[in-house]
Amino acid sequence: MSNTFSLILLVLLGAGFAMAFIRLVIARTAGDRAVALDGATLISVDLMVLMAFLMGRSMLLDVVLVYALLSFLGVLAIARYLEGGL
Amino acid sequence: MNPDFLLGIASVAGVSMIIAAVRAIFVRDLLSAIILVGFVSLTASVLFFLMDAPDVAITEASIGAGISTVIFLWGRSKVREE
Amino acid sequence: MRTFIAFLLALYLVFFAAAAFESFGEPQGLGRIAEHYAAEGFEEVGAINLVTAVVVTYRGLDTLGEVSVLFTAASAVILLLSVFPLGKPANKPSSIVLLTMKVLPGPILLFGGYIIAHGHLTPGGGFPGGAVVASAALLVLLGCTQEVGFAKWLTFAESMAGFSFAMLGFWGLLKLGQFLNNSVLFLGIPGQLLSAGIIPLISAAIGVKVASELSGILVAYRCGGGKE
Amino acid sequence: MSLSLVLLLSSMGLLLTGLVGIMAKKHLLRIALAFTLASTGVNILLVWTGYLAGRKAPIIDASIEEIATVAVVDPVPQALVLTSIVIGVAVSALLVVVAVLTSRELGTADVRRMRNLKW
Repeated sequence: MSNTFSLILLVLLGAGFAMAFIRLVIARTAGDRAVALDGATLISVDLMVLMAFLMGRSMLLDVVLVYALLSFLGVLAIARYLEGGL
Repeated sequence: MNPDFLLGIASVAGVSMIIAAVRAIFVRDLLSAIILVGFVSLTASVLFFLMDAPDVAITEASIGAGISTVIFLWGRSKVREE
Repeated sequence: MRTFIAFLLALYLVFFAAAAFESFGEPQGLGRIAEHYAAEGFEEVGAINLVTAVVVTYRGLDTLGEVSVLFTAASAVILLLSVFPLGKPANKPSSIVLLTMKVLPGPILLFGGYIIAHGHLTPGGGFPGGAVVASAALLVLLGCTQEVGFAKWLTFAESMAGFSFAMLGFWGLLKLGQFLNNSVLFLGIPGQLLSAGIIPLISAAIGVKVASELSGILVAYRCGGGKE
Repeated sequence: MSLSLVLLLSSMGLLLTGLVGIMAKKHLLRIALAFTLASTGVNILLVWTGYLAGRKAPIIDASIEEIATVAVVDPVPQALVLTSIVIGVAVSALLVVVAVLTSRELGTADVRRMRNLKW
Protein backbone atom coordinates (compact mmCIF):
# COMPACT_ATOMS: atom_id res chain seq x y z
CA MET A 1 0.00 0.00 0.00
CA SER A 2 2.84 2.30 0.93
CA ASN A 3 4.62 1.52 -2.33
CA THR A 4 1.64 2.49 -4.49
CA PHE A 5 1.15 5.65 -2.48
CA SER A 6 4.79 6.63 -2.91
CA LEU A 7 4.68 5.86 -6.62
CA ILE A 8 1.65 8.10 -7.17
CA LEU A 9 3.28 10.92 -5.19
CA LEU A 10 6.51 10.50 -7.09
CA VAL A 11 4.82 10.67 -10.49
CA LEU A 12 2.81 13.78 -9.53
CA LEU A 13 5.80 15.61 -8.08
CA GLY A 14 8.00 14.60 -11.01
CA ALA A 15 5.43 15.95 -13.48
CA GLY A 16 5.24 19.25 -11.59
CA PHE A 17 9.01 19.53 -11.41
CA ALA A 18 9.31 18.80 -15.13
CA MET A 19 6.79 21.50 -16.03
CA ALA A 20 8.51 24.12 -13.87
CA PHE A 21 11.84 23.07 -15.34
CA ILE A 22 10.61 23.37 -18.95
CA ARG A 23 9.33 26.86 -18.17
CA LEU A 24 12.70 27.68 -16.64
CA VAL A 25 14.60 26.60 -19.74
CA ILE A 26 12.43 28.14 -22.48
CA ALA A 27 11.32 31.30 -20.66
CA ARG A 28 11.07 34.55 -22.59
CA THR A 29 12.06 37.06 -19.89
CA ALA A 30 14.10 36.88 -16.71
CA GLY A 31 11.01 37.46 -14.54
CA ASP A 32 9.47 34.29 -15.96
CA ARG A 33 12.59 32.42 -14.99
CA ALA A 34 12.48 33.76 -11.44
CA VAL A 35 8.87 32.59 -10.98
CA ALA A 36 9.72 29.18 -12.47
CA LEU A 37 12.69 28.91 -10.09
CA ASP A 38 10.38 29.57 -7.16
CA GLY A 39 7.96 26.87 -8.34
CA ALA A 40 10.74 24.34 -8.85
CA THR A 41 12.05 25.12 -5.36
CA LEU A 42 8.66 24.47 -3.76
CA ILE A 43 8.22 21.18 -5.60
CA SER A 44 11.73 20.03 -4.72
CA VAL A 45 10.99 20.73 -1.05
CA ASP A 46 8.12 18.22 -1.35
CA LEU A 47 10.41 15.83 -3.19
CA MET A 48 12.95 15.98 -0.37
CA VAL A 49 10.24 15.29 2.23
CA LEU A 50 9.22 12.24 0.20
CA MET A 51 12.83 11.10 0.04
CA ALA A 52 13.20 11.43 3.82
CA PHE A 53 10.06 9.29 4.14
CA LEU A 54 11.47 6.66 1.77
CA MET A 55 14.80 6.54 3.60
CA GLY A 56 13.02 6.34 6.95
CA ARG A 57 15.04 9.03 8.77
CA SER A 58 13.08 11.84 10.36
CA MET A 59 16.37 13.55 11.14
CA LEU A 60 16.79 14.50 7.50
CA LEU A 61 13.82 16.87 7.75
CA ASP A 62 16.16 19.55 9.15
CA VAL A 63 17.61 19.96 5.67
CA VAL A 64 14.16 20.51 4.19
CA LEU A 65 13.41 23.10 6.88
CA VAL A 66 16.54 25.07 6.02
CA TYR A 67 15.76 24.89 2.34
CA ALA A 68 12.16 26.01 2.74
CA LEU A 69 13.23 28.92 4.95
CA LEU A 70 16.07 30.16 2.78
CA SER A 71 14.98 29.48 -0.81
CA PHE A 72 12.75 32.54 -0.50
CA LEU A 73 15.85 34.71 -0.25
CA GLY A 74 17.08 34.14 -3.79
CA VAL A 75 13.77 35.17 -5.34
CA LEU A 76 13.63 38.20 -3.02
CA ALA A 77 17.13 39.23 -4.13
CA ILE A 78 16.17 38.91 -7.79
CA ALA A 79 13.08 41.07 -7.15
CA ARG A 80 15.18 43.68 -5.35
CA TYR A 81 17.60 43.68 -8.28
CA LEU A 82 14.80 44.16 -10.79
CA GLU A 83 13.55 47.22 -8.90
CA GLY A 84 17.06 48.64 -9.05
CA GLY A 85 18.22 48.51 -5.47
CA LEU A 86 21.26 46.23 -5.46
CA MET B 1 11.94 1.00 0.61
CA ASN B 2 12.12 0.63 -3.12
CA PRO B 3 15.51 1.66 -4.57
CA ASP B 4 13.95 2.31 -7.98
CA PHE B 5 12.25 5.39 -6.57
CA LEU B 6 15.56 6.89 -5.56
CA LEU B 7 16.95 6.05 -9.01
CA GLY B 8 14.06 7.92 -10.62
CA ILE B 9 14.57 11.00 -8.47
CA ALA B 10 18.31 10.94 -9.18
CA SER B 11 17.71 10.68 -12.93
CA VAL B 12 15.25 13.59 -13.00
CA ALA B 13 17.47 15.79 -10.84
CA GLY B 14 20.70 14.94 -12.69
CA VAL B 15 19.31 15.39 -16.21
CA SER B 16 17.62 18.69 -15.36
CA MET B 17 20.78 19.89 -13.63
CA ILE B 18 22.96 19.26 -16.69
CA ILE B 19 20.43 20.82 -19.11
CA ALA B 20 20.15 23.91 -16.90
CA ALA B 21 23.95 24.18 -16.66
CA VAL B 22 24.38 24.02 -20.44
CA ARG B 23 21.62 26.61 -20.89
CA ALA B 24 23.28 28.83 -18.26
CA ILE B 25 26.52 28.77 -20.22
CA PHE B 26 24.96 29.56 -23.59
CA VAL B 27 22.02 31.85 -22.71
CA ARG B 28 22.37 35.43 -23.94
CA ASP B 29 20.99 37.36 -20.94
CA LEU B 30 23.31 37.41 -17.93
CA LEU B 31 20.47 37.68 -15.38
CA SER B 32 18.94 34.48 -16.78
CA ALA B 33 22.32 32.78 -16.46
CA ILE B 34 22.46 33.76 -12.77
CA ILE B 35 18.96 32.35 -12.14
CA LEU B 36 19.87 29.12 -13.94
CA VAL B 37 23.01 28.74 -11.82
CA GLY B 38 20.76 29.11 -8.76
CA PHE B 39 18.66 26.24 -10.09
CA VAL B 40 21.79 24.11 -10.59
CA SER B 41 22.71 24.74 -6.96
CA LEU B 42 19.20 23.65 -5.91
CA THR B 43 19.38 20.33 -7.76
CA ALA B 44 22.91 19.78 -6.48
CA SER B 45 21.47 20.11 -2.99
CA VAL B 46 18.86 17.45 -3.85
CA LEU B 47 21.65 15.16 -5.10
CA PHE B 48 23.65 15.65 -1.89
CA PHE B 49 20.50 14.77 0.06
CA LEU B 50 20.18 11.64 -2.06
CA MET B 51 23.79 10.64 -1.40
CA ASP B 52 23.13 10.55 2.37
CA ALA B 53 25.09 13.74 3.04
CA PRO B 54 22.63 15.95 4.97
CA ASP B 55 25.31 18.30 6.31
CA VAL B 56 26.57 19.05 2.83
CA ALA B 57 23.00 19.49 1.60
CA ILE B 58 22.29 22.10 4.30
CA THR B 59 25.46 24.00 3.44
CA GLU B 60 24.82 23.94 -0.29
CA ALA B 61 21.21 25.07 0.21
CA SER B 62 22.04 27.97 2.49
CA ILE B 63 24.98 29.15 0.38
CA GLY B 64 23.50 28.61 -3.05
CA ALA B 65 20.04 30.00 -2.34
CA GLY B 66 20.96 33.39 -0.94
CA ILE B 67 24.57 34.43 -0.76
CA SER B 68 25.90 33.20 -4.11
CA THR B 69 22.96 34.64 -6.05
CA VAL B 70 23.33 38.02 -4.34
CA ILE B 71 27.06 38.14 -5.06
CA PHE B 72 26.55 37.60 -8.78
CA LEU B 73 23.58 40.00 -8.95
CA TRP B 74 25.75 42.66 -7.30
CA GLY B 75 28.46 42.06 -9.89
CA ARG B 76 25.91 42.31 -12.70
CA SER B 77 24.68 45.67 -11.44
CA LYS B 78 28.14 47.14 -10.83
CA VAL B 79 30.04 45.93 -13.91
CA ARG B 80 30.55 48.61 -16.56
CA GLU B 81 30.00 47.78 -20.22
CA GLU B 82 29.97 50.05 -23.21
CA MET C 1 34.27 26.51 -33.38
CA ARG C 2 35.95 27.87 -30.25
CA THR C 3 33.32 26.16 -28.14
CA PHE C 4 33.98 22.86 -29.92
CA ILE C 5 37.74 23.05 -29.28
CA ALA C 6 37.07 23.92 -25.64
CA PHE C 7 34.68 20.96 -25.45
CA LEU C 8 37.35 18.59 -26.77
CA LEU C 9 39.93 19.92 -24.30
CA ALA C 10 37.53 19.64 -21.37
CA LEU C 11 36.57 16.13 -22.45
CA TYR C 12 40.26 15.21 -22.39
CA LEU C 13 40.63 16.57 -18.83
CA VAL C 14 37.48 14.85 -17.56
CA PHE C 15 38.60 11.63 -19.21
CA PHE C 16 41.75 11.79 -17.09
CA ALA C 17 39.61 12.14 -13.96
CA ALA C 18 37.41 9.22 -15.04
CA ALA C 19 40.47 7.05 -15.69
CA ALA C 20 41.80 7.86 -12.23
CA PHE C 21 38.50 6.85 -10.66
CA GLU C 22 38.44 3.68 -12.78
CA SER C 23 41.70 2.57 -11.18
CA PHE C 24 40.16 2.93 -7.73
CA GLY C 25 37.37 0.56 -8.61
CA GLU C 26 33.92 0.50 -7.07
CA PRO C 27 34.23 1.01 -3.29
CA GLN C 28 33.10 -2.07 -1.39
CA GLY C 29 33.20 -0.76 2.14
CA LEU C 30 34.61 1.96 4.29
CA GLY C 31 38.28 2.86 4.08
CA ARG C 32 40.65 2.10 6.94
CA ILE C 33 40.44 5.55 8.54
CA ALA C 34 36.70 5.88 8.04
CA GLU C 35 36.20 2.45 9.57
CA HIS C 36 38.02 3.59 12.68
CA TYR C 37 35.89 6.75 12.81
CA ALA C 38 32.66 4.78 12.43
CA ALA C 39 33.59 2.10 14.94
CA GLU C 40 35.33 4.08 17.68
CA GLY C 41 34.05 7.63 17.15
CA PHE C 42 30.94 7.07 19.19
CA GLU C 43 32.90 6.20 22.34
CA GLU C 44 35.97 8.35 21.70
CA VAL C 45 34.21 11.60 20.97
CA GLY C 46 30.66 11.09 22.18
CA ALA C 47 29.07 12.73 19.14
CA ILE C 48 26.21 11.17 17.22
CA ASN C 49 26.89 13.07 14.01
CA LEU C 50 30.09 11.59 12.65
CA VAL C 51 30.64 14.37 10.11
CA THR C 52 30.77 17.02 12.82
CA ALA C 53 33.10 14.79 14.82
CA VAL C 54 35.47 14.50 11.85
CA VAL C 55 35.33 18.23 11.06
CA VAL C 56 35.78 19.46 14.60
CA THR C 57 38.05 17.03 16.41
CA TYR C 58 39.69 14.41 14.21
CA ARG C 59 40.47 16.92 11.45
CA GLY C 60 40.28 20.00 13.64
CA LEU C 61 43.71 21.30 12.69
CA ASP C 62 42.78 21.16 8.99
CA THR C 63 39.60 23.05 9.81
CA LEU C 64 41.66 25.76 11.49
CA GLY C 65 43.68 26.09 8.27
CA GLU C 66 40.56 26.17 6.12
CA VAL C 67 39.03 28.89 8.26
CA SER C 68 42.26 30.86 7.74
CA VAL C 69 41.86 30.46 3.96
CA LEU C 70 38.32 31.81 4.29
CA PHE C 71 39.64 34.72 6.35
CA THR C 72 42.22 35.51 3.65
CA ALA C 73 39.61 35.59 0.88
CA ALA C 74 37.22 37.75 2.93
CA SER C 75 39.92 40.24 3.91
CA ALA C 76 41.05 40.47 0.26
CA VAL C 77 37.49 41.39 -0.76
CA ILE C 78 37.20 43.98 2.02
CA LEU C 79 40.63 45.46 1.23
CA LEU C 80 39.91 45.78 -2.51
CA LEU C 81 36.54 47.39 -1.91
CA SER C 82 37.87 49.88 0.63
CA VAL C 83 40.72 50.96 -1.67
CA PHE C 84 38.46 51.28 -4.75
CA PRO C 85 35.06 52.28 -3.38
CA LEU C 86 31.98 51.90 -5.57
CA GLY C 87 28.73 53.81 -5.18
CA LYS C 88 25.94 52.43 -3.07
CA PRO C 89 22.24 52.44 -3.93
CA ALA C 90 19.91 55.10 -2.60
CA ASN C 91 16.77 53.33 -3.76
CA LYS C 92 14.03 52.78 -1.17
CA PRO C 93 12.91 49.16 -0.95
CA SER C 94 9.33 48.25 -1.80
CA SER C 95 6.89 47.30 0.94
CA ILE C 96 7.30 43.53 0.47
CA VAL C 97 11.07 43.68 1.02
CA LEU C 98 10.61 46.07 3.94
CA LEU C 99 8.08 43.81 5.69
CA THR C 100 10.22 40.69 5.10
CA MET C 101 13.25 42.49 6.43
CA LYS C 102 11.41 43.32 9.64
CA VAL C 103 9.80 39.92 10.24
CA LEU C 104 12.04 37.16 8.92
CA PRO C 105 15.61 37.78 10.27
CA GLY C 106 14.60 36.79 13.81
CA PRO C 107 13.38 33.28 12.95
CA ILE C 108 16.32 32.71 10.58
CA LEU C 109 18.77 33.79 13.28
CA LEU C 110 17.08 31.50 15.82
CA PHE C 111 17.22 28.58 13.40
CA GLY C 112 20.89 29.26 12.68
CA GLY C 113 21.57 29.14 16.40
CA TYR C 114 19.70 25.83 16.62
CA ILE C 115 21.77 24.36 13.80
CA ILE C 116 25.03 25.46 15.44
CA ALA C 117 24.07 24.26 18.93
CA HIS C 118 22.78 20.86 17.77
CA GLY C 119 25.74 20.21 15.49
CA HIS C 120 26.70 17.01 17.28
CA LEU C 121 23.14 15.61 17.34
CA THR C 122 21.48 16.46 14.03
CA PRO C 123 22.78 17.48 10.59
CA GLY C 124 24.51 20.82 10.95
CA GLY C 125 27.43 22.27 12.80
CA GLY C 126 29.59 25.33 12.46
CA PHE C 127 29.78 25.80 8.72
CA PRO C 128 26.08 25.39 7.77
CA GLY C 129 24.92 27.33 10.83
CA GLY C 130 27.29 30.18 10.03
CA ALA C 131 25.95 30.31 6.47
CA VAL C 132 22.35 30.45 7.77
CA VAL C 133 23.19 33.29 10.17
CA ALA C 134 24.92 35.15 7.32
CA SER C 135 21.70 34.73 5.32
CA ALA C 136 19.83 36.61 8.06
CA ALA C 137 22.40 39.41 7.81
CA LEU C 138 21.94 39.36 4.04
CA LEU C 139 18.21 39.85 4.48
CA VAL C 140 18.82 42.92 6.64
CA LEU C 141 21.33 44.29 4.13
CA LEU C 142 18.95 43.80 1.19
CA GLY C 143 16.49 46.28 2.59
CA CYS C 144 18.70 48.96 4.11
CA THR C 145 19.89 52.09 2.35
CA GLN C 146 22.32 53.47 4.95
CA GLU C 147 24.98 52.07 7.27
CA VAL C 148 23.96 49.13 9.41
CA GLY C 149 24.66 48.99 13.12
CA PHE C 150 26.21 45.56 13.42
CA ALA C 151 28.97 46.24 10.87
CA LYS C 152 31.44 47.55 13.39
CA TRP C 153 31.15 44.45 15.61
CA LEU C 154 32.06 41.99 12.85
CA THR C 155 35.84 42.35 13.12
CA PHE C 156 35.73 41.94 16.88
CA ALA C 157 33.49 38.83 16.71
CA GLU C 158 35.64 37.28 13.99
CA SER C 159 38.93 37.72 15.86
CA MET C 160 37.46 36.55 19.17
CA ALA C 161 36.08 33.39 17.52
CA GLY C 162 39.41 32.55 15.90
CA PHE C 163 41.25 33.19 19.17
CA SER C 164 38.92 30.97 21.20
CA PHE C 165 39.18 28.16 18.62
CA ALA C 166 42.97 28.17 18.94
CA MET C 167 42.79 28.45 22.73
CA LEU C 168 40.45 25.45 22.99
CA GLY C 169 42.97 23.51 20.94
CA PHE C 170 45.86 24.53 23.21
CA TRP C 171 43.83 23.60 26.29
CA GLY C 172 43.88 20.00 25.12
CA LEU C 173 47.58 20.30 24.33
CA LEU C 174 48.41 21.51 27.84
CA LYS C 175 46.15 19.17 29.76
CA LEU C 176 46.37 15.90 27.84
CA GLY C 177 49.26 16.44 25.44
CA GLN C 178 47.23 16.45 22.25
CA PHE C 179 46.00 19.40 20.20
CA LEU C 180 42.18 19.63 20.22
CA ASN C 181 41.74 16.64 22.52
CA ASN C 182 38.06 16.21 23.13
CA SER C 183 38.25 14.69 26.61
CA VAL C 184 39.17 17.87 28.47
CA LEU C 185 35.50 18.33 29.25
CA PHE C 186 33.18 15.54 30.35
CA LEU C 187 31.80 13.53 27.46
CA GLY C 188 28.35 13.03 28.92
CA ILE C 189 25.66 10.74 27.57
CA PRO C 190 25.60 10.65 23.75
CA GLY C 191 22.33 12.07 22.49
CA GLN C 192 21.89 14.83 25.02
CA LEU C 193 22.45 18.48 24.27
CA LEU C 194 25.21 18.96 26.84
CA SER C 195 27.49 16.16 25.79
CA ALA C 196 30.40 15.41 23.46
CA GLY C 197 33.03 17.43 25.29
CA ILE C 198 34.18 20.61 23.60
CA ILE C 199 32.47 19.94 20.26
CA PRO C 200 29.60 22.41 20.89
CA LEU C 201 32.08 25.12 21.93
CA ILE C 202 34.22 24.67 18.84
CA SER C 203 31.10 24.53 16.67
CA ALA C 204 30.02 27.86 18.13
CA ALA C 205 33.46 29.35 17.43
CA ILE C 206 33.46 28.12 13.82
CA GLY C 207 29.87 29.32 13.35
CA VAL C 208 30.61 32.84 14.62
CA LYS C 209 33.74 33.03 12.50
CA VAL C 210 32.09 31.87 9.27
CA ALA C 211 29.03 34.08 9.84
CA SER C 212 31.09 37.19 10.52
CA GLU C 213 33.33 36.61 7.53
CA LEU C 214 30.48 36.07 5.07
CA SER C 215 28.57 39.04 6.53
CA GLY C 216 31.76 41.10 6.25
CA ILE C 217 31.92 40.31 2.51
CA LEU C 218 28.26 41.31 2.09
CA VAL C 219 28.65 44.51 4.15
CA ALA C 220 31.66 45.45 2.02
CA TYR C 221 29.54 44.90 -1.10
CA ARG C 222 26.78 47.13 0.21
CA CYS C 223 28.79 49.89 1.85
CA GLY C 224 32.10 49.85 -0.03
CA GLY C 225 34.50 48.42 2.52
CA GLY C 226 33.74 50.89 5.27
CA LYS C 227 36.00 51.44 8.23
CA GLU C 228 37.84 48.23 8.97
CA MET D 1 21.80 2.04 -15.02
CA SER D 2 22.45 1.98 -11.33
CA LEU D 3 22.06 4.84 -8.89
CA SER D 4 25.81 5.20 -8.44
CA LEU D 5 26.39 5.48 -12.20
CA VAL D 6 23.71 8.16 -12.60
CA LEU D 7 25.30 10.25 -9.84
CA LEU D 8 28.79 9.84 -11.34
CA LEU D 9 27.59 10.81 -14.83
CA SER D 10 25.77 13.91 -13.62
CA SER D 11 28.78 15.16 -11.65
CA MET D 12 31.09 14.52 -14.62
CA GLY D 13 28.67 16.35 -16.93
CA LEU D 14 28.52 19.36 -14.63
CA LEU D 15 32.33 19.46 -14.40
CA LEU D 16 32.57 19.23 -18.22
CA THR D 17 30.06 22.06 -18.69
CA GLY D 18 31.90 24.28 -16.23
CA LEU D 19 35.27 23.66 -17.92
CA VAL D 20 33.82 24.43 -21.36
CA GLY D 21 32.38 27.67 -19.99
CA ILE D 22 35.67 28.69 -18.41
CA MET D 23 37.56 28.09 -21.64
CA ALA D 24 35.09 29.33 -24.27
CA LYS D 25 33.37 32.35 -22.72
CA LYS D 26 34.73 35.88 -22.91
CA HIS D 27 32.72 37.90 -20.41
CA LEU D 28 34.42 38.00 -16.99
CA LEU D 29 31.26 37.40 -14.95
CA ARG D 30 30.34 34.45 -17.15
CA ILE D 31 33.75 32.94 -16.45
CA ALA D 32 33.07 33.36 -12.72
CA LEU D 33 29.67 31.65 -13.16
CA ALA D 34 31.27 28.75 -15.02
CA PHE D 35 33.82 28.46 -12.23
CA THR D 36 30.96 28.09 -9.73
CA LEU D 37 29.39 25.36 -11.89
CA ALA D 38 32.68 23.44 -12.14
CA SER D 39 33.29 23.65 -8.39
CA THR D 40 29.77 22.31 -7.71
CA GLY D 41 30.53 19.40 -10.05
CA VAL D 42 33.78 18.66 -8.22
CA ASN D 43 31.94 18.75 -4.88
CA ILE D 44 29.38 16.20 -6.09
CA LEU D 45 32.20 14.01 -7.41
CA LEU D 46 34.01 14.11 -4.06
CA VAL D 47 30.89 13.18 -2.11
CA TRP D 48 30.25 10.38 -4.61
CA THR D 49 33.59 8.75 -3.74
CA GLY D 50 32.28 8.12 -0.23
CA TYR D 51 28.80 6.98 -1.27
CA LEU D 52 27.86 3.36 -0.75
CA ALA D 53 24.45 2.38 -2.11
CA GLY D 54 21.98 1.06 0.43
CA ARG D 55 23.65 2.53 3.48
CA LYS D 56 22.49 5.37 5.69
CA ALA D 57 23.63 8.85 6.59
CA PRO D 58 26.50 8.96 9.12
CA ILE D 59 24.40 9.91 12.13
CA ILE D 60 24.29 7.11 14.65
CA ASP D 61 20.85 7.29 16.26
CA ALA D 62 18.21 4.75 17.14
CA SER D 63 17.28 3.97 13.54
CA ILE D 64 20.60 2.22 12.88
CA GLU D 65 20.29 -1.35 14.14
CA GLU D 66 23.54 -2.95 12.98
CA ILE D 67 27.11 -2.09 13.87
CA ALA D 68 27.94 1.35 12.53
CA THR D 69 30.82 0.08 10.39
CA VAL D 70 28.51 -1.71 7.99
CA ALA D 71 25.56 0.68 8.21
CA VAL D 72 26.78 4.18 7.36
CA VAL D 73 28.44 5.87 4.37
CA ASP D 74 31.93 7.35 4.49
CA PRO D 75 31.96 10.58 6.59
CA VAL D 76 35.41 11.83 5.56
CA PRO D 77 34.64 13.17 2.03
CA GLN D 78 31.53 14.87 3.39
CA ALA D 79 33.61 16.66 6.01
CA LEU D 80 36.02 17.85 3.31
CA VAL D 81 33.27 19.06 0.97
CA LEU D 82 31.55 20.91 3.82
CA THR D 83 34.47 23.33 4.08
CA SER D 84 35.08 23.34 0.34
CA ILE D 85 31.64 24.82 -0.37
CA VAL D 86 32.07 27.72 2.05
CA ILE D 87 35.56 28.48 0.73
CA GLY D 88 34.24 28.25 -2.84
CA VAL D 89 31.69 31.01 -2.28
CA ALA D 90 34.36 33.28 -0.75
CA VAL D 91 36.63 32.66 -3.73
CA SER D 92 33.84 33.42 -6.19
CA ALA D 93 33.12 36.65 -4.28
CA LEU D 94 36.76 37.60 -4.79
CA LEU D 95 36.50 36.72 -8.51
CA VAL D 96 33.43 38.94 -8.91
CA VAL D 97 35.15 41.86 -7.17
CA VAL D 98 38.19 41.52 -9.42
CA ALA D 99 35.96 41.35 -12.50
CA VAL D 100 34.02 44.47 -11.49
CA LEU D 101 37.13 46.50 -10.70
CA THR D 102 38.78 45.41 -13.98
CA SER D 103 35.74 46.47 -15.96
CA ARG D 104 35.72 49.84 -14.20
CA GLU D 105 39.40 50.33 -14.95
CA LEU D 106 39.41 49.28 -18.60
CA GLY D 107 35.89 50.26 -19.59
CA THR D 108 34.83 46.78 -20.69
CA ALA D 109 34.25 43.31 -19.26
CA ASP D 110 34.97 41.51 -22.53
CA VAL D 111 38.31 39.74 -22.65
CA ARG D 112 38.76 40.38 -26.40
CA ARG D 113 38.51 44.14 -26.01
CA MET D 114 41.02 44.58 -23.18
CA ARG D 115 43.83 46.19 -25.15
CA ASN D 116 45.56 47.86 -22.22
CA LEU D 117 46.72 44.57 -20.78
CA LYS D 118 49.77 44.43 -23.08
CA TRP D 119 52.70 46.49 -21.94
